[in-house]
Amino acid sequence: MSAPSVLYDAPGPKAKARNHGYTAAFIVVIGAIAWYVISELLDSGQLDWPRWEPFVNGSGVWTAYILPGLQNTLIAAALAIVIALPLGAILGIARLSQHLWIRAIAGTIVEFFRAVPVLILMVFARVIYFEFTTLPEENLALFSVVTGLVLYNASVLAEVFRAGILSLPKGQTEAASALGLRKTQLMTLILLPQAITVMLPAIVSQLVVTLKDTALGGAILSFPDLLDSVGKITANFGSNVIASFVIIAAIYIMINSLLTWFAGWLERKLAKRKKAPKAKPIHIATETGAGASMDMGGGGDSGSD
Amino acid sequence: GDRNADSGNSGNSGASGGIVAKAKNDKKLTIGIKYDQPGIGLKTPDGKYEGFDVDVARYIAKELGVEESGITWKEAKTPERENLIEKNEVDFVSASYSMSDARRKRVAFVGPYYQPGQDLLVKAGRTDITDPEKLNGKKLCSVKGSTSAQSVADKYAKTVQLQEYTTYSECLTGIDSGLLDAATTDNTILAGYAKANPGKYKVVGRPFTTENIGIGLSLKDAEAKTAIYNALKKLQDTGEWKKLMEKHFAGAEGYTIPAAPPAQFTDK
Amino acid sequence: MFDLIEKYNVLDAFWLTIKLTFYAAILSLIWGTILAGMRVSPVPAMRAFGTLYVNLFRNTPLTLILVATSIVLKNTLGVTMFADEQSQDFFAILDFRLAILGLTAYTATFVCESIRSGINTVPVGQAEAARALGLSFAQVLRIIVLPQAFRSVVGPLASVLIALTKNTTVATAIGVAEAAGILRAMIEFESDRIMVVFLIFALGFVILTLPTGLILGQVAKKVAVKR
Amino acid sequence: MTAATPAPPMIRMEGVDKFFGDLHVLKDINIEVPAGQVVVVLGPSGSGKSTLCRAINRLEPINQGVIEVDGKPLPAEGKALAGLRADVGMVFQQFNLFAHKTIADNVALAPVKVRKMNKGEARQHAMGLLERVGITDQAEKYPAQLSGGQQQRAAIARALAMKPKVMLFDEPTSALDPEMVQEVLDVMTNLAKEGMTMLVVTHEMGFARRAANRVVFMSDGEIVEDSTPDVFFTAPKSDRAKDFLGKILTH
Amino acid sequence: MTAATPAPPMIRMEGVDKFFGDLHVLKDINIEVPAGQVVVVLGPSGSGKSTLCRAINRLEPINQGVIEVDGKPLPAEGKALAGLRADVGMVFQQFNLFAHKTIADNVALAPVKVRKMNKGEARQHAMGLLERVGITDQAEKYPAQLSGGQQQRAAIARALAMKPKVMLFDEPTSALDPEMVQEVLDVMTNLAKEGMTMLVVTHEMGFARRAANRVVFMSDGEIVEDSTPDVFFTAPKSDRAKDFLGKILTH
Ligand SMILES: Nc1ncnc2c1ncn2[C@@H]1O[C@H](COP(=O)(O)OP(=O)(O)OP(=O)(O)O)[C@@H](O)[C@H]1O
Ligand SMILES: Nc1ncnc2c1ncn2[C@@H]1O[C@H](COP(=O)(O)OP(=O)(O)OP(=O)(O)O)[C@@H](O)[C@H]1O
Ligand SMILES: [Mg+2]
Ligand SMILES: [Mg+2]
Repeated sequence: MSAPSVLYDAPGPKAKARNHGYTAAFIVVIGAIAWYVISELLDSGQLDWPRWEPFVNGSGVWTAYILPGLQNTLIAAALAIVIALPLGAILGIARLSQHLWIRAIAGTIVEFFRAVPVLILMVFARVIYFEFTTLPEENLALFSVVTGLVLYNASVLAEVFRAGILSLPKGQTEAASALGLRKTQLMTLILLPQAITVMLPAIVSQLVVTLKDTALGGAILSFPDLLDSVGKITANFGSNVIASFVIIAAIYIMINSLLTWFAGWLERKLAKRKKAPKAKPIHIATETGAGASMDMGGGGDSGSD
Repeated sequence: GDRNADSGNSGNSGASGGIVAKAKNDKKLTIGIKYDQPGIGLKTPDGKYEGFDVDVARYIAKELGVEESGITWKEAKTPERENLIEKNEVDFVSASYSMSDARRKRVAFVGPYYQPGQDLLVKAGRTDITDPEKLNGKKLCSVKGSTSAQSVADKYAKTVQLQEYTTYSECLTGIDSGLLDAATTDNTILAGYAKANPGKYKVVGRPFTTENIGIGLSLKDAEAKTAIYNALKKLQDTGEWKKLMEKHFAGAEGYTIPAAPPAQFTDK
Repeated sequence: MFDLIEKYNVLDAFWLTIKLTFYAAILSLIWGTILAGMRVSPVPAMRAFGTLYVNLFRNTPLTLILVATSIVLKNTLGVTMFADEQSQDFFAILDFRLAILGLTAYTATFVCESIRSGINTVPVGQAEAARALGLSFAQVLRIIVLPQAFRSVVGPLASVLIALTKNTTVATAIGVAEAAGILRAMIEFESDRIMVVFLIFALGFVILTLPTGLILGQVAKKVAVKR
Repeated sequence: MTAATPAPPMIRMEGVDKFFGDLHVLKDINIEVPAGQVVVVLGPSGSGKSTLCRAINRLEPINQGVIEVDGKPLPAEGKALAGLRADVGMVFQQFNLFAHKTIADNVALAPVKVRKMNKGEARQHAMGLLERVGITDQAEKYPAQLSGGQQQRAAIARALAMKPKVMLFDEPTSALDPEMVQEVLDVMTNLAKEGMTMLVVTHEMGFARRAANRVVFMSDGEIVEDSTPDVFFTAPKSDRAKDFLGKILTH
Repeated sequence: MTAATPAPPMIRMEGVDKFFGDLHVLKDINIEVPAGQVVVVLGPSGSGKSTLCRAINRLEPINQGVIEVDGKPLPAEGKALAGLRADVGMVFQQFNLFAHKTIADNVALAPVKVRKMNKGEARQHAMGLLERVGITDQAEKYPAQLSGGQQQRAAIARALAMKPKVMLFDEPTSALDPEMVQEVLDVMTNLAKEGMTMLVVTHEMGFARRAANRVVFMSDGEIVEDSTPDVFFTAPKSDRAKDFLGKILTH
């Protein structure tokens, strides 16, 4: 039951046969590349069991290095999002203000922090905390990582909030006004609840971005995050760097895939209830990663014409 | 147990009473060590701490009246050691801490308690690299922020190709595959790796500099300086120093345990 | 401010940032388009590979990808990326190319997803109308679908390009001396003028990214298909 | 124009002008709708019907002229405006039900929040209205789960819940599948029979003939004709109306 | 069923079944449309009208049965299928004009690319067709700049440009404002008069009565009635047809 595709006609018997041919050829090519990589790894001894053994034989790498690192990563990401959300909401609503000067200030802040790389924000947060505060050294890295992430994510979330509110059909505002609801009632009863459900998937996606960005803290600020645990593992088990990277990458991928899946599930679940006539896709420059296209849902048509 | 997790305000005493008083009264100390340097300072997967610097720290603590159970270990990464001391978050640092003039502006040193020299690490069985001059046209690895590799290029081998990494483990993968010919840093660190990976690497054994490694602590705590001086002197005098060196470095291919440095345990 | 820029060769560092961005952008565009082609192809194996690739690389921190190019490709597999092994700059050139490779591997996933969503913005009716007129598969693609898809992809690709520009800073993790690479030295030695240092870097990136956003934003608006 | 009666007309517009930029979309509009009358507004697309309708509860502010509802001039903003809007029910072409609330909540929301009715009472009242429009069984569903016809009937119930003095309809059936048009028109016809004052923009000629007291024909922002349905459909005066009827009635 | 004539029917479907997953949307469809006949397909929403229409040029592949156009079975893919589609014109509810090309280019595109006509000639031909549907002055505009009625007329011109043997219309007027319906129906009526074979899915009863030779009524994927317009509208046989007509004709 193939839904009609914009790219392909419904395949006939020849097309089906051709596709089988391509499948076979492609699998051969991929197989050859995989074989080359694996044999190189074997030759260089990277797949030798002793390099991998510590991860399964209860040597304590998990409890001593990986889990504490993971815990720090999760704490930093969670803190960053929790702080960035209200800031982003304020900035986003400020950008919709009727007063030009409020819009201008909020706009400048948002555009500035979206232009500066997170890494540079983190590095300077650290310098500033060190010079001008009495924060304990061991929290300094965490605070700097979180600060960089908050500044950046608040700006991105501001755009998400703004887009979320703007994506609602104009008819919702009009119907509410026509019933005699006041401006604040309109915002709190009608617009925000709908905007937030529309935005939830985007917010979860942003969490993925944040989680990945914490790794900058490990590489640059000696924040003892998940990625940073590689150094300690390899110091104990010789040069099993590749094994360590593979395990750590797998953890990131698993968590982020789970979050991405959750975002998608949420989106589908909300879409079912909302079944908007036409979703208006909104593109927001995110991350260190990039224009994650966010389907903001919400109707495209405005009730009036 | 992961002591790194508890935030411990144990360090604060430095400003008030000094660490000698603290050790005496509270029976507690917070000490900065390396977590990722085999032979020097290493946090093992079962939560233990080992290495020459760690044992020296234990000895000093004991001399100050603090048992192992009273020690809180803290990771002291290279760029953070001064900060940790200045902010009184550790009582002292024992982490292959070179006593450089730049650092003396911010922290006090007691030492040297050992004097490694810069040396080279190569694949076991390799015979062509016998001293730094042989590195011309070869690929040499060191770790970011250390000046050791640059000095080889400046002084011994003009056409060496330099590569910098974040950790020495990364250098080792390059030596394993043959991409890199050698790694350079203090011979004790190299010996730590050689010993941890028996039969894989060897130290060339021709140190071409002399580093002074000391215990770092607050500039303000004169009493502590003396106490640590006494502890280190006792370490040498009792022959314990030699035992610790052998415990951690004996058997590393190409590395010979040197004599204890001349007893001159306080900074100028 | 200008003395600092001169003393630390800030302009050279930013020039390296620009070069990294430029090469990585071109290569990501190519690789991302190929990936997108796989993800929308009628061949299940290609679709599966494209999906797997995108999910793996998009969910891994860029930092880890870059460090892995250095450790896995260079150190372990001995990949030299056509750099001259005898050259004194061997490692500088190799690391620069590895950074481009890592940035490309990562950024291509976002290019791929942008293109894919661009294709999705073309209503099925456009292709059906073209097929109903008797246009062949290739003609439908070339004359109707892709021209419309590319127009709606300009905006999202601009965001990807901006993100890439900022992401080049992560190359500092493998020792490439782009803008963020000289940061450490400047912070250490100019700690009394720290705000000036910050402004130099912040403004540098604002100058690099803002025009890109504005210009491509205009272009996107201009070529947008009105429906 | 009808002569002034002792009771003020429910809607009165006098010399109303409205511009969108340079576009003059309402030109010197004068109209009165006495209480209990049903007025159907006809006219080609873009003639200003929606704008006229939306001006009455100030969803579109006007540039010139006077609008009065039940004898009181239209307030410009704030509490007073919200109060007036509460008295004027409006039904849109796109239904505009609140997508995140159930049908019953859609209907009960404004009575609670604006009229400060207590929740239980508002709910009971809402169920009564849903029965009146024939969708009691849909009360706990979300708008997206209903057919277009059911949604529009719910939207009418929502407007009625405020006990409005007058109801405005802007093409209430044009977004519906043909089979659902009738069920909505039936609800509207009943409302007309019960004596509700109504201003209805629609293309449903059957409804206009059956239920309207008056037909107003607009073209290019002007009111071109204002007569009874009988007169308008059998003997339109202007060429523009004739042309329009010709187009709309042949099929 | 009409008896077989010496000339093959323009469209022939025999025992056609179509499933969407588990949903049986076309059930044993048998129908023949002789050359020159105009067949109107009626039926409630979801009854399978569009699917029937789209099956004829294989925009929807079928699961079972035979479809022939002008005596030749429908090819499965490739050049042969494209060639057949070039001979079958199709007009969609949503117009589906190529959004990035002007009206004239929309019309001239396929003759150049498929029929290999030279560009100048194709353009001249296109302008002739645009004149025939009454929108010569819109030739250089983009689809989004036109009204719905104009777009649909352009879409008809685009289909005619291929000189098709048969034209399929899938609800060509349901996305239009009421005043524009007529202008499109006029074009279609003229086409019918000129002898084009047409299969038209529509809710416009007026057009069905006026222009159709036959009315086919579908319900739940089946052809329930197949008769002349007169018979169908005055004496529908099945209850389903009666019910449908009841709903659709009251307003
Ligand atoms: N928000 C707006 N901004 C600019 N022009 C507008 C706006 N709303 C309506 N117009 C224009 O004002 C004119 C009148 O529009 P209006 O919607 O009142 O017409 P209408 O009679 O309701 O048409 P329809 O039958 O298509 O609904 C049209 O030319 C329209 O394009
Ligand atoms: N691509 C598809 N995938 C799954 N089901 C489909 C698809 N297209 C149509 N259907 C289903 O097939 C049935 C027949 O659809 P079809 O569009 O042919 O009906 P229709 O008579 O044209 O209705 P309408 O008057 O609403 O256009 C419907 O139940 C519809 O939901
Ligand atoms: Mg209107
Ligand atoms: Mg249909």
